Amino acid sequence: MFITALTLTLAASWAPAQASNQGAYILQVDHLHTGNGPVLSPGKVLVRDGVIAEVGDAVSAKDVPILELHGHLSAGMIALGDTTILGQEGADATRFVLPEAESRFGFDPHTPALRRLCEQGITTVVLTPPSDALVAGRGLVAKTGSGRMLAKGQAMHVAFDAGMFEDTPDPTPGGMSGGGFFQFFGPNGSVTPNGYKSSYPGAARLLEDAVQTKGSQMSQLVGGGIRAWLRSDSRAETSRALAFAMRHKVQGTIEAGARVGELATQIQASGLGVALTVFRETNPIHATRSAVELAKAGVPFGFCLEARDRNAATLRLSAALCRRAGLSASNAWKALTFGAAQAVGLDGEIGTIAPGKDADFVLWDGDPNELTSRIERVWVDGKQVVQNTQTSQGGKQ
Amino acid sequence: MRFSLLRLSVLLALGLASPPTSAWSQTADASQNREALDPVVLGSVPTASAQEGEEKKPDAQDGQGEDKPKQDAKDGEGKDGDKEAKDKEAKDKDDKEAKDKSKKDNDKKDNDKKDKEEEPLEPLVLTELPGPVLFLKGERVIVRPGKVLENAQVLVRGGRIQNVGTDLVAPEGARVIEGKVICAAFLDPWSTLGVDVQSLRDGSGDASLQPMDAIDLYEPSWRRERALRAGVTLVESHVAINSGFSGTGVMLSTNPDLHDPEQAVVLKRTAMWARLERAGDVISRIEEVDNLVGKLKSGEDYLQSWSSYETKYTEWQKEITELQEKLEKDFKKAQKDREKDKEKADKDGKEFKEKRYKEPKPPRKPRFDADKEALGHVARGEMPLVVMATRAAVLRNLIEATSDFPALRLIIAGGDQAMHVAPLLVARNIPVMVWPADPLADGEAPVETSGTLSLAGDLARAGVSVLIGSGEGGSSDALPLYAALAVGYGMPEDHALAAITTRVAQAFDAQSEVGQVRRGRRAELLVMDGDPLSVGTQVQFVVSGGEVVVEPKE
Amino acid sequence: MKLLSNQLPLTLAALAGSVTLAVTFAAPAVAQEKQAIKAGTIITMDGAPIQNGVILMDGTRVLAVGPADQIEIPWDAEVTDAPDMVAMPGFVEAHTNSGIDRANETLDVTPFFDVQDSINPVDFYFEDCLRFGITTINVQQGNNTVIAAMGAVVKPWGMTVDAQLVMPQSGVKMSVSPKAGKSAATQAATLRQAFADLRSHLEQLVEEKRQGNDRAHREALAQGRDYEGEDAKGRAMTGKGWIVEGMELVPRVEVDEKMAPLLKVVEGRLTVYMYCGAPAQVRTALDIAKENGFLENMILVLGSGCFKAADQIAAAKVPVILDENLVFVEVDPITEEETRTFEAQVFKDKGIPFALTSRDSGMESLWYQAAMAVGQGLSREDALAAVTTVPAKLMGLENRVGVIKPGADANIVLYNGDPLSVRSQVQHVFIDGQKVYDRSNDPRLKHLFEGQRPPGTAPAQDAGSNVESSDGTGDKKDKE
Amino acid sequence: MMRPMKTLALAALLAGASDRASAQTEAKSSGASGSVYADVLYTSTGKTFENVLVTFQDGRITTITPGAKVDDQVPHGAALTAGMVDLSARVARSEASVEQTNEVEASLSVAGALDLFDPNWARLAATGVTTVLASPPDRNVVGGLSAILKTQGPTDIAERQLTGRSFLRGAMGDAPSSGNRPAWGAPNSIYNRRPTTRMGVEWEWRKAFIDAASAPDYPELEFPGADVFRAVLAGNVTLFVQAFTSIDIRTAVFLKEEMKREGFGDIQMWIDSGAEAWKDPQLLKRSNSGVVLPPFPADGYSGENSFMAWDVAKQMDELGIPFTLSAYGSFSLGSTLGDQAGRAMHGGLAFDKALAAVTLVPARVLGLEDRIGSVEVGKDADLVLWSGPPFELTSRVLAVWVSGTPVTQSSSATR
Repeated sequence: MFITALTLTLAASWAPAQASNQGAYILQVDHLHTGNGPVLSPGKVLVRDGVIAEVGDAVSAKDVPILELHGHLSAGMIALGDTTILGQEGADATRFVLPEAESRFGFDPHTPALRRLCEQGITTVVLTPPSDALVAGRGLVAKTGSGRMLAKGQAMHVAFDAGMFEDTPDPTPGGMSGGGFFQFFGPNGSVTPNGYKSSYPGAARLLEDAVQTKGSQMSQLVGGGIRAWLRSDSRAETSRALAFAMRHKVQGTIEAGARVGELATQIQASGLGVALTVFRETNPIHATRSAVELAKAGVPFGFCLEARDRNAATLRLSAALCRRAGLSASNAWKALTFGAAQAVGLDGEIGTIAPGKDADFVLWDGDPNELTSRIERVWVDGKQVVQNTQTSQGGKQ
Repeated sequence: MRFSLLRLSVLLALGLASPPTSAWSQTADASQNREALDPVVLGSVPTASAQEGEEKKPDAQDGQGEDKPKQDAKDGEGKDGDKEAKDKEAKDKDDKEAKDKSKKDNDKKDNDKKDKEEEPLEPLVLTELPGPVLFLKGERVIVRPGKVLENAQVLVRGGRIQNVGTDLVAPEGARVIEGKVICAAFLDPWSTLGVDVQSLRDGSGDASLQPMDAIDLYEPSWRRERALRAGVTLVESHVAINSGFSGTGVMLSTNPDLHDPEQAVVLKRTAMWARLERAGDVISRIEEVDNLVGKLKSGEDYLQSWSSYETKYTEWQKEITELQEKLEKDFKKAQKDREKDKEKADKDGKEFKEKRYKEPKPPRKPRFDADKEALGHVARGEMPLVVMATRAAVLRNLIEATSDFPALRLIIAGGDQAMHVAPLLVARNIPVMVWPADPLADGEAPVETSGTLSLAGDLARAGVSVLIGSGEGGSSDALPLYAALAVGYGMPEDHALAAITTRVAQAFDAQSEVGQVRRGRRAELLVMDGDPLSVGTQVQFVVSGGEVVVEPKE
Repeated sequence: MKLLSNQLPLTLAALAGSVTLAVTFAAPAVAQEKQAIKAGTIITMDGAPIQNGVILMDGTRVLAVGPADQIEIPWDAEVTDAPDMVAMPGFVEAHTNSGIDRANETLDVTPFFDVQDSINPVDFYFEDCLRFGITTINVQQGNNTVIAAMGAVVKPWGMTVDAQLVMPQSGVKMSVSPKAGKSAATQAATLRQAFADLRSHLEQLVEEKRQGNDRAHREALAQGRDYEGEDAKGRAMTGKGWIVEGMELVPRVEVDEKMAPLLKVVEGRLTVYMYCGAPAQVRTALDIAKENGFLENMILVLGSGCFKAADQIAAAKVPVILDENLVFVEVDPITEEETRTFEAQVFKDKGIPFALTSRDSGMESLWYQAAMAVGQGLSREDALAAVTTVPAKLMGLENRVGVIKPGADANIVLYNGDPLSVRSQVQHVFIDGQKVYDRSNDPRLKHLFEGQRPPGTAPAQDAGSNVESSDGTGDKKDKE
Repeated sequence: MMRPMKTLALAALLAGASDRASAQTEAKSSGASGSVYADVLYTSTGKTFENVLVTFQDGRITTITPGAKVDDQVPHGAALTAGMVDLSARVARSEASVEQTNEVEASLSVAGALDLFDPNWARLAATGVTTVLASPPDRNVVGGLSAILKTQGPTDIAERQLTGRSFLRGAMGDAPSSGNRPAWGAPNSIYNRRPTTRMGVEWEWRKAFIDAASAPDYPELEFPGADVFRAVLAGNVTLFVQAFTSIDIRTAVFLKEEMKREGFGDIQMWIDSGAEAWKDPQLLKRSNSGVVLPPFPADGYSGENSFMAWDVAKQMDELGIPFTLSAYGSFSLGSTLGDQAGRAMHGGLAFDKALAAVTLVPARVLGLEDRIGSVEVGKDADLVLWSGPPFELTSRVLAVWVSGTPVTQSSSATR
């Protein structure tokens, strides 16, 4: 892009510590979309130390500066299941089961990918390791504006999809010439490590053993000791993941393919949240239907986003497509904010504008639900990190 | 005459056209006059006559002056006198638009000028064509971006819009459809729908290629159906997108029930498509531009050489006929001379030799070359040239290199770095077709292009005319969403809507046929329950080719 | 059928007929002998089946066919008595690439080639044909082409191509479907170009001839001698799509021989077998045919799925040859719902003449396809016609093959039951009145069918006993 | 009977089911109710009835009334047979259905890898196949336990599976060794493994059996899945071995006989895809093992370049060797299980024998003859309605019921 419409006004340091050193201030806007609550017009929100202290139409506090703004203020949006930001650093291909791995050690808080998300009003992104392992370790949740990582929500990443077998191809009989031979070097230079399994049943047994080993990391999945991120794609895989979750009373999120909607009721029963797969040109019909089904069944869900490969606007576009398929405006918005937060068990911290939650805001020049609305400012943890120079507030009275 | 017959025949055999409505021969006959082309290319002769009346105007009326090709100078005037229009305009602006003045600037000017021109709208006399009679009533009828009629009606008969007004009554037996908002159906200026994939990816195409033989309307039709339901009734498609020249494109209907290209294709020639940046390194990229320009030149020369041959040939014939007359006249004498010579020869005992005979040779006929022919007409501006390019350097190079073709009508497709050359684009009235690095496209879209909808906003504010297409990775059914997103990036709302309606029509010389809710136009209409670019809006009815092709789903 | 109304195929057929005659007379004296077949049932494909009837034939042709009591068998006729068997005309393969060494030529436009130069008379394929009751085969070049060789109709019997030949140059093969390395767009362009070239070539010829004559005339004037203008050696052009005026000035011999077959095509004097792999290409095929005036002498060789364009085909009144996949299976990418369409039925309903073709040379050849078609709901009559009389008519050989009637080639197949039942097998095959196949003495069949036991694995007499039992069981089945 | 139950429980567990597996199966057979009328009913038990009305409730056949009146309300066809059973249905399509990282993987069940959402199940059912034995693909020597299931029913594997005999699946010949290669340097691909020859394959088999048999005395020989091998030796689990060529069949039979000779146990064995069974029938006969015949190839050549005589079914029948037919679960026109029966008849097999070979015989092999395989009161309502004489090419399947539920898959929607 040549003249980017957005300029970032960033504090000198991104260090997480900075977030808490914010002074207090009050934002006053024409319309304040609290999220699952009412729309206050006008509305005020008191921010203290990067956290929302008070919300209402008559909020006031002593010697606290009031910033009057025009437009619509909403909570920041949440992107789920991004595997691209961590990159190879997040993927350890040497073990098939590696619960000890922690993505945060491979995470670069300064990556420009975060900035692009931030410009699009996405203030929180859930990162999952791009690994083909059965158990790839703990993912992480990061704030796009600051790179701050949320202590909660480092889910254990367990695979149920065929992705984990990609290094064990079908050796067309006489396989030397067949796929098998090329896999000798692996699909992308990778090398098939020992300990890998090549089949669903094989992987399933390995998982069972791991979970049943007393005192192991994995055993904490049972009964929701630690949250799980269950990666699946086809309906069969999703239902296997569900069976696993039910069997061991696992808490967490299930990443599922476009047709997950057909399993909505079972998922509702399992108490898991859903991360809906990235929308592709070929699957919106199923994906959007699924969104409607999940909403109907009352399953919290959000959208996945591959930030490096896809325009961050995908997130809003996905929601828009769901609207077309009949998803209500409120449910569509929910999927972008606190629905997604619930899906990853962070509904206490983010997703709405309510006291006690992180001060992640987006200021729009119109209804946040409309693609035609422009993002003017973005705050993360109470700090304004984006200001759109194109429409300076001065212009509007 | 024989030679032209040959020429035509070859054209015909090349599939460029069929004799009666041979595309090129048309252009030849109706030299320079492009309007005259539309009726022919678009079929439906009856309406042609009806349009003559207003045909002169549309360029001038259909707003967005700055993006007109140079030919239509009219625009320039008229504009200045429109200042006072602003305040009057302000009144009938609804609150939504009020939100942002800057968004309206472009189109305001033309609007009331049109108001004058369009009143009164006496019904268009149409010879009855097949197709139902529809009477659409809308709270708001968006005649064209920026021009709205409150509580207006649209009368559709025989596949065409017969009349638009605020006081029309439904004729006997007309089907009456009521809705909140009525507007022209969306046009995707750059899609891949409806052509067979292999031909689409073909890298061996050239200027003479025509997609008619590659249109495949039997393939699973769900993509077209989705586009139609989203209100995109017509899309521009062409083949051989990986070739230097892809040949001309067509505009075809997304109605999945149509399987015969003859029915589905409403515009047989939209534009010539070319692609740059196929090469990896800078040098060969410069070479590519040179080639493109060189080919245009040779096309021009080619047409020249034909016309000069024609003249030479007629001259030669004249000469020969005279010669022949003379010879016939002198035949008696010649006979005598011959007798004499014979006798003389006998006497001298020499054997008799005939006189040597010489005559002027006929001029050499140029070798027929369909590609050059096609490019010649492009160079003459009889059809726009859409060039797919993204790099700033390439764009600048291209724009400068093509400056010695005054008639050439250039359109940039892609243009990721077009902001670098924005002033040039404005100066030369070169529109840019922007496509989203499609968020829904399979596979990875390079990150640099992932902002191209903000590019739409930037270009628009810089005064460049922007078209929005689904492009090579996008999906037509998301077209209105792309436009909406572009607004979110600061593109004036009317401009965004125009980018998928009127401006598309203009770019492909179809402004007299599609893109607006105006009498005489093809009936490509949408009835919806809200603002065209609003996410919550559901398209209730889609009228295409004068028929209701989408009904509200229960 | 409108398409074949032009008499050319007939004339050609006649011509070919004489060829065959010549051949068969040259063949062993046996050919002269009268032969009679007494069969339990005779399916003549020319009226209702005849119960225990008689077929009387000489060396080459059927002399008479009818109920036993109406036909008197000459004392000197050799009689084949098959009271338990069903007699049928041999099946007719409407279009195949089998029997030739390589099916495709890499050059784009080669109408001047001829498959006769490629047919291999000792190819196992022809042996299989006999084994499964196919007695007439239209051998055409493969589909991976633009304009291919001229094909030939042969019978699966004879040690040389001449001996096999039923009808030379039975048509020229073309394709609107992209050959390797082309796309639909470029393929069509090449095809159109070929006819454009033909046309400009002819026009060039005429133009030169004209100018030549004029110049000669003027020279004579100048020299003062009388000019005796050459009288037309050629023949006016009779194209239906376009004609080149003045062709009569050009002796046909002067037409480039590479172009000559295409000239025949545009003049409606040579059948075109146009391969059309996908419904979208049907229109292109019909357009090119219309523009160049060979719509009436074109047969569409369809790939599966083309039934979708049946309406266009019906409107153009073009007959079709269906590919071996009788049922078109389509899975909706969104709903995953599967739609199965029995294509032959569609063409039947639209009144388009269609022929079926073999899936492979052996087990799954025409009998199998016909049976399948019945299974899918086609009437028995239509199914049988699609592998006998219809293809025969497409080739313009309706009076010679695919039927048992006086004057027709004596190509008779005897089955030990209903020809379309899995319980029946071909027992005897007569071609041109000679018994050329007898199942009880088919060495390779033992290998294929009963399976030869490797020595030492089982008592030798088993093999023998097996043969009998298999025939035996076959007969028993009939009686049940 | 203890050990097999244990393995089954294990199998069920791996299938993502809990102990409810077997219980579920019984409860789950409650399908729809209805009735069907046919001109002829071929029961598979040798009996045939004419103009018969068959009614069923909760997935079980309740009445069979010959000489009944035609009723327009009831679906009507020319012939009615029991639902067909394919013992080699190859429905585990995913490459990830067999654990290739281990040569001998007896303890895993393929059940955990089946995709019951796959629309192909309905397509298969529509051809008249109502029950299949699903086995792991032969990518290693011993692939694991097979699973029995109806082609239609609940999408939860635990509920779908039937409890009959259990089968240990493995292969002789090319399949297990194809694609394998010696390691260059450190092993770094799962294909760097033995065996790469028939001999190697045979050796893996024998080693597994001997180790399993001796483990009780020599614990160090114990290996995962050894109990399954012991169950096989005890005759409680059937050994299901793929062997196309006569040499592979021989190897299998010799292995079985060796185990008996050594006193390890008497193995119940079925040969899968015994294309060349006709070459050396005496072997099969004396080892009294049965054979599943692969789909009839058009040109006579079947898998691993084995030659399949067209009358092999007839020969098996004449020699009194138990056999069934298989279509490898194909649902494409002309190669369905019904068509295979037709081809067997083309090879001279009598109709009733052909019918048995795709219904009752395989039902017995699965140990489910009391539930499926024939049309009798009290049995599952797995029914196939034909437009004409079954197995003739000129007939087609009109309708199919699986456990009383009609299969909804447009078999031939002629436009």
